[in-house]
Amino acid sequence: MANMAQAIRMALHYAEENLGVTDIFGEDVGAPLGGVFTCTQGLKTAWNSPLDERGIIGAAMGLAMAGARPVAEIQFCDYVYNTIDLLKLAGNTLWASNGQWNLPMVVMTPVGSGIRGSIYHSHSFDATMTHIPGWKTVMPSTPLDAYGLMLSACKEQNPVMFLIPKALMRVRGEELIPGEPGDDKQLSKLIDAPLGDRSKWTPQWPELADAAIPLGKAKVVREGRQLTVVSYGRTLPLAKKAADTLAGEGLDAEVIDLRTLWPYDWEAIVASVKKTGRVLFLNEDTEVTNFGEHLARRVTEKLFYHLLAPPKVLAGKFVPGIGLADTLEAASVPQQGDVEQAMRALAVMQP
Amino acid sequence: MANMAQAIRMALHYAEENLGVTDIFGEDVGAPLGGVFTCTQGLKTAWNSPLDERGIIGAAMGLAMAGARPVAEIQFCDYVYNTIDLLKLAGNTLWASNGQWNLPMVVMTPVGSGIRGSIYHSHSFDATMTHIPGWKTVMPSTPLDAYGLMLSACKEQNPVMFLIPKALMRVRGEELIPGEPGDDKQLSKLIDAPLGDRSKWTPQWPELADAAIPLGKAKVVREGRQLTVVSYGRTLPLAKKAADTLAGEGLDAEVIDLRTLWPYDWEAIVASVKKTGRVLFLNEDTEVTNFGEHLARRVTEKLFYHLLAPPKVLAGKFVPGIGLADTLEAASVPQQGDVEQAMRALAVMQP
Amino acid sequence: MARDAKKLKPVKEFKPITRSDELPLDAERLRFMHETMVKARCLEERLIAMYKSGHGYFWIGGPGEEAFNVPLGMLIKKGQGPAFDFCHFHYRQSATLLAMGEEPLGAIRQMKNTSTDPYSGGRNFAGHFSKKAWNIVPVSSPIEVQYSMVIGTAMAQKRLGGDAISIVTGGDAGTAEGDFATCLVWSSRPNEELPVLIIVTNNTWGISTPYDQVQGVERISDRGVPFGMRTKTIDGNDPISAYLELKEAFEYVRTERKPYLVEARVSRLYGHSSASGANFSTVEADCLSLFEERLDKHGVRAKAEAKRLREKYAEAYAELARQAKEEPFPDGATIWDHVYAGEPGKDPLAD
Amino acid sequence: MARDAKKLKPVKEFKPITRSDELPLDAERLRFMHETMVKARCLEERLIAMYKSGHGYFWIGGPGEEAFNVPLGMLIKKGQGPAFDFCHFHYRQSATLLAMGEEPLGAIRQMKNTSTDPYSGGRNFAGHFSKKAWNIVPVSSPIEVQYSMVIGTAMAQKRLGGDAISIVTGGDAGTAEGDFATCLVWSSRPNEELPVLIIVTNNTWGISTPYDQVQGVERISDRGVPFGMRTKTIDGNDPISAYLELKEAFEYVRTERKPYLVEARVSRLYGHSSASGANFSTVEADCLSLFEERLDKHGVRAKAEAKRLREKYAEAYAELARQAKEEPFPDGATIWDHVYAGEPGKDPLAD
Ligand SMILES: Cc1ncc(C[n+]2csc(CCOP(=O)(O)OP(=O)(O)O)c2C)c(N)n1
Ligand SMILES: Cc1ncc(C[n+]2csc(CCOP(=O)(O)OP(=O)(O)O)c2C)c(N)n1
Ligand SMILES: [Mg+2]
Ligand SMILES: [Mg+2]
Repeated sequence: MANMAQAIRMALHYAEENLGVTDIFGEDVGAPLGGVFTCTQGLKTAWNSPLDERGIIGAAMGLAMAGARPVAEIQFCDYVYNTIDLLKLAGNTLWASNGQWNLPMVVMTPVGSGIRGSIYHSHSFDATMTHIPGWKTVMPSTPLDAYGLMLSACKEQNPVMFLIPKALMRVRGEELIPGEPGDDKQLSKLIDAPLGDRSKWTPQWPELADAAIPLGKAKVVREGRQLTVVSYGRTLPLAKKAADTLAGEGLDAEVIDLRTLWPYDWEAIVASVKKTGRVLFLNEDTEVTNFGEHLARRVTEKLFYHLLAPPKVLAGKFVPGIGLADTLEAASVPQQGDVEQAMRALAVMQP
Repeated sequence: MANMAQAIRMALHYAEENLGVTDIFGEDVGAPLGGVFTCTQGLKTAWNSPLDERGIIGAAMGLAMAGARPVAEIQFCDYVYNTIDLLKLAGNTLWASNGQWNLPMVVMTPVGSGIRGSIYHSHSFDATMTHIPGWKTVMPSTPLDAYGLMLSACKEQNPVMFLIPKALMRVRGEELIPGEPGDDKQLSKLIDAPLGDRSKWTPQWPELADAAIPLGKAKVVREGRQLTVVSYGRTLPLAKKAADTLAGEGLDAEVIDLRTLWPYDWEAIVASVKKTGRVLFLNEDTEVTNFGEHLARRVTEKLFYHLLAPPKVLAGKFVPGIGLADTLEAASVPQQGDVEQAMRALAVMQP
Repeated sequence: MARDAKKLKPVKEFKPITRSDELPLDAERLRFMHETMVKARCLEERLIAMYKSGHGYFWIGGPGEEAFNVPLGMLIKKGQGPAFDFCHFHYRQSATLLAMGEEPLGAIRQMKNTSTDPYSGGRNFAGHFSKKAWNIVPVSSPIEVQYSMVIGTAMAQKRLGGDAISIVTGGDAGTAEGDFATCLVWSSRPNEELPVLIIVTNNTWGISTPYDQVQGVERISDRGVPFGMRTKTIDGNDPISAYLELKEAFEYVRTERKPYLVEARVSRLYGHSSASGANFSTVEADCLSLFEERLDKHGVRAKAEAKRLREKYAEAYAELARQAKEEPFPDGATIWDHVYAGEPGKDPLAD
Repeated sequence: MARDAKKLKPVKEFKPITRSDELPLDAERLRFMHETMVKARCLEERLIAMYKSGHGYFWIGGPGEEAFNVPLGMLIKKGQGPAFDFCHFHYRQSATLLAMGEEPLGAIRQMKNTSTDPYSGGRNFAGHFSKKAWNIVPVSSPIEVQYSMVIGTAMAQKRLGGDAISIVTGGDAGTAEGDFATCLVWSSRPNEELPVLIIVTNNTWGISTPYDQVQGVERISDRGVPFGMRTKTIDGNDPISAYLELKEAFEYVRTERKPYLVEARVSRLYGHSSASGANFSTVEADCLSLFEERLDKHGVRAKAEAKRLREKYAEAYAELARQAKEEPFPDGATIWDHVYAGEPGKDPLAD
């Protein structure tokens, strides 16, 4: 099955052909590299921009204003922070003009830890982004979701921030993308650029289908009765695996993949928490003024008298960076063991 | 008594004379204007920078590295968002260099609503700032606190973000700053620049004293037994007034002025919530991924079984901007009536 | 080998091309120009009067720039979409809109922040135009970001072919922001040059800060030279010169599909904004009076007639202001409208 | 009147001043230069070998730039505080550090992210130096921000007097970021010119993107011309030329206390970083081999001796790498150290 980089590439190909995407651009996004994570290899509208994130976001805004459909990439979300004013502007332009100027644009950027990225290739962006009104923000945890969410992003009339968990970029999916050949090697041969000279290479795209996943819909990845984990991105598979492990200990946990961070699927959270009375919000952004805290606050305010234990937030430590050494990274962002431990602790908590 | 602009000006004068402050700079910070809110009038080290926020923060970082003590102003926090990468860098430089390079620098910037600032002169910055590690962040609600916190900021070895609630800039204090003459008119004559030609004007500084307020210490503004309100900045006086009003209705509320947002006074919050069992976190930043949500989450996690009602967050609506018309502003950020209503609702909440 | 920078021509030395005695434009055009300048002046003076009498919270606008802004508007190809010119303006462009045929009532309504304000529905400050039907993208309060967005609309136009171009305006002080450089870099990429008319209106001030106190570039237009783009500095106080110079620039950009950087020297007749008092400056050249002198001398329009026009429009706009004063403010509940295109407005946290 | 930009001298046309037969530097200096270049090359090759054998996660460095970076280091006045030169480097500067007298072991430890890494304690990537004793400010991963910070250290030096200067280095692609323009604006303020040596090492690549595909400035040094600063483009592959050119530039900045923009043309011998394979490029000029030819021809150092030196350092650094491999990684609990200067490290949310 496709990995997430391939899934995004196929979605963008589909979007170029069928959804009117006109420009896929950013640093090293065009030939020959096709993106530092290969997400844009072989795409006909992909091009290399100057090394200037402000120009990238500004150009995307202008293109959207002129009726084009841009997908702009920030090479790592770690380098998006000199454009927050522009992101805010993109999010308020429709509102400020009282409904005149909507901006159909997608910004995609790899986020999070897990590839030994050290201080500047490990940042999370979900806390900062969910604080910016006017955007929709997604973060898939599987290739198929990445494919489906990217199609929806490219159909949107509003700006969409597409966060790609770096750690999951090379993980193969468990479900086929409609049109994708069953054999991984065959897929690679069709759409992965060769090493060495690529000047004569063109991809052979499979016949892909529209499998758009509506924005705002969570996915219950595992049903359970005793405890809910709400997560997304890199930490989602940790939660799933932990739930499987704890099932062996007699603890039945429900795992929800939020997939869209804003607007998020409140109904799915309510339904689950009403059932379990215990909820863990799990992500890897630093934990002060964190999006999980928003979710925890809302659950606490609205479902207080359904709760058997305080909602718990497990997130990244509030440190200035993720250090390169394994020991440092492991101590900074939730690992498999931390997730299991938090779930166990939450399950047994009693007044 | 001095207003907050005068208090900050006096603190900066004290800091120039006694604490080694070498540079007070930013857009229109020097003569003749002395800042768009007059916070820097007549200061001997104040100078006008180019209109470039990235240069302002970058210069402050460099000055701090070279042993100078800069106080940099961003004219409105609404214009700080193209420098978030630099603020993050300032916050991680000590950590990234494993303890070598600390940055003793202060950035000050007016925040919040209340002066009919429309979309771009009404932003709050507490949510974004408290998510950035390595900084200390303060936000006074009285002139005396502004004076004392600024002195501490100028003594710090670490970067300090000094947020000034615009709405309180011209409100006179109820306490004298040590050295300040008792008479307002006299104070104005001494330190306010005249209208018209200022080229020959120099201020007459009163003999000021060190009244530093330690960072990280909250102030209980009103003691009470039934309900706690934790706030800061523009909304703090609203909470105080609401508590006074509700006292007449038999509701005894405690009001805490956090003053330092990071690192904040956790002990003060714990002590109060243990006593009252009910807490309202009140600020005016937009309410998704909001600092009040962090406080609410921590209280919920740590004091769950002391709580008589869910901690409540009252903050700004999650809209892309604050509209100019009064009706829009009033609907967007907490007003006096909203605070009273939230307090009343919280006080009577029963399982 | 080292090169010392050639001494650049001082800003004040440029030679206006038509201070001579002949008027190289036909009388009809001159009269249209003059009447539009009068309208623009009267409109701004009405807005200032509204501010001073409490009918509006903040004024900012373009009195003093009419001699440049009117010709600019006359040369714009107005309409919607990339086949027409895109206008990325700053907040001093009312005269340009009037020259394009805009009704003055909208500006008056925006000043009064009524719900009828056609640009922002009472949300934004005076002078913050937005008109999708004419490709006038929303004026943003953050300085200079329009220079980053303009590259996007120009890209779409380059790709489309035809003769439509993108125009961006901003002030001298703002050129210190990185976005100005972004515009130069992106509009001059080899083989991807963009049809952008890059305009800087140099009034030698950024609020209270003189240009030459903080910037060492003598001719701002020279910033374009290393990028291989065509550049010039022109007299923005002479509408005839401005018209001819702009015409040449428009024609070049329209046909060559390459950028042109034009610096126009202009006056700032009522200070920066209402924040600095909005009083008439007696030391700056008044382009309107100067033009009226010339028109009178050449028999194109007698002084008495000019005076009559001023009175006529002053009265007409006073009447419009009286009308706007009766109009309603937007309802508080409308803050939720237009957060997202295509979706009904609602508080996402209300449930 | 319109000015078409003068056709700028194409980058490839600059005349190296010392390709001639005489070697205008004394033999001792030439031998020191050569030996330091050898050390630098061997060090980088060792780091690459470590990466390839799994002893480090990421490599980036400066092989190919030794002919420029060694002379640069030789001319720096090293020490702590504003009376000495400040170095704002990017990630290709190992040769400069060696020329300043730095021991190679630190770079090896940083590659292996051991707790003994003197620059970041195992936190940061290879090549991210930081040495307060020599004013080497921490190398930041975000491109170009050093150009904004350098203005601060240079300001402190300007004020102090004396001859110390600030030096900033970065790549060609990075000049598209606004920070490069910020540096030009702030270092050339009238009467406030700063003693900054602004260096761009132009290797004609930004990762996979050719410079001339995305930027239209033929000589990057020309970007300084409108700012009235002294500029030049030099041959960075010839250490003798580089030394003499840099010497002239250093002297100018030291004595005139004004900025100088130097563009140096250099090679990139092992690709961008380990992300692009870190394999030796056979198409780029190798400054070290070229220099060895000349030294041999002039009898300054025989080829055999040069070869012996290469072997000696290759072996010595292999030994250092073996030593570093035995050293411990930092303990996970140390993530809390150095968040704040002068305060013990602890999790602020642990209680
Ligand atoms: C990014 C940003 N920083 C600061 C401000 C505050 N501000 C508004 S106008 C202005 C001065 C602008 O001067 P200039 O660019 O010369 O334009 P002018 O007003 O003179 O036409 C400043 C500093 C702002 N609006 N945006
Ligand atoms: C702000 C920012 N954007 C993107 C990156 C990712 N990145 C790292 S190096 C690089 C290319 C830099 O090219 P150049 O400035 O020419 O320097 P060189 O590596 O060629 O010496 C890029 C895009 C980054 N580190 N920082
Ligand atoms: Mg100006
Ligand atoms: Mg390069």
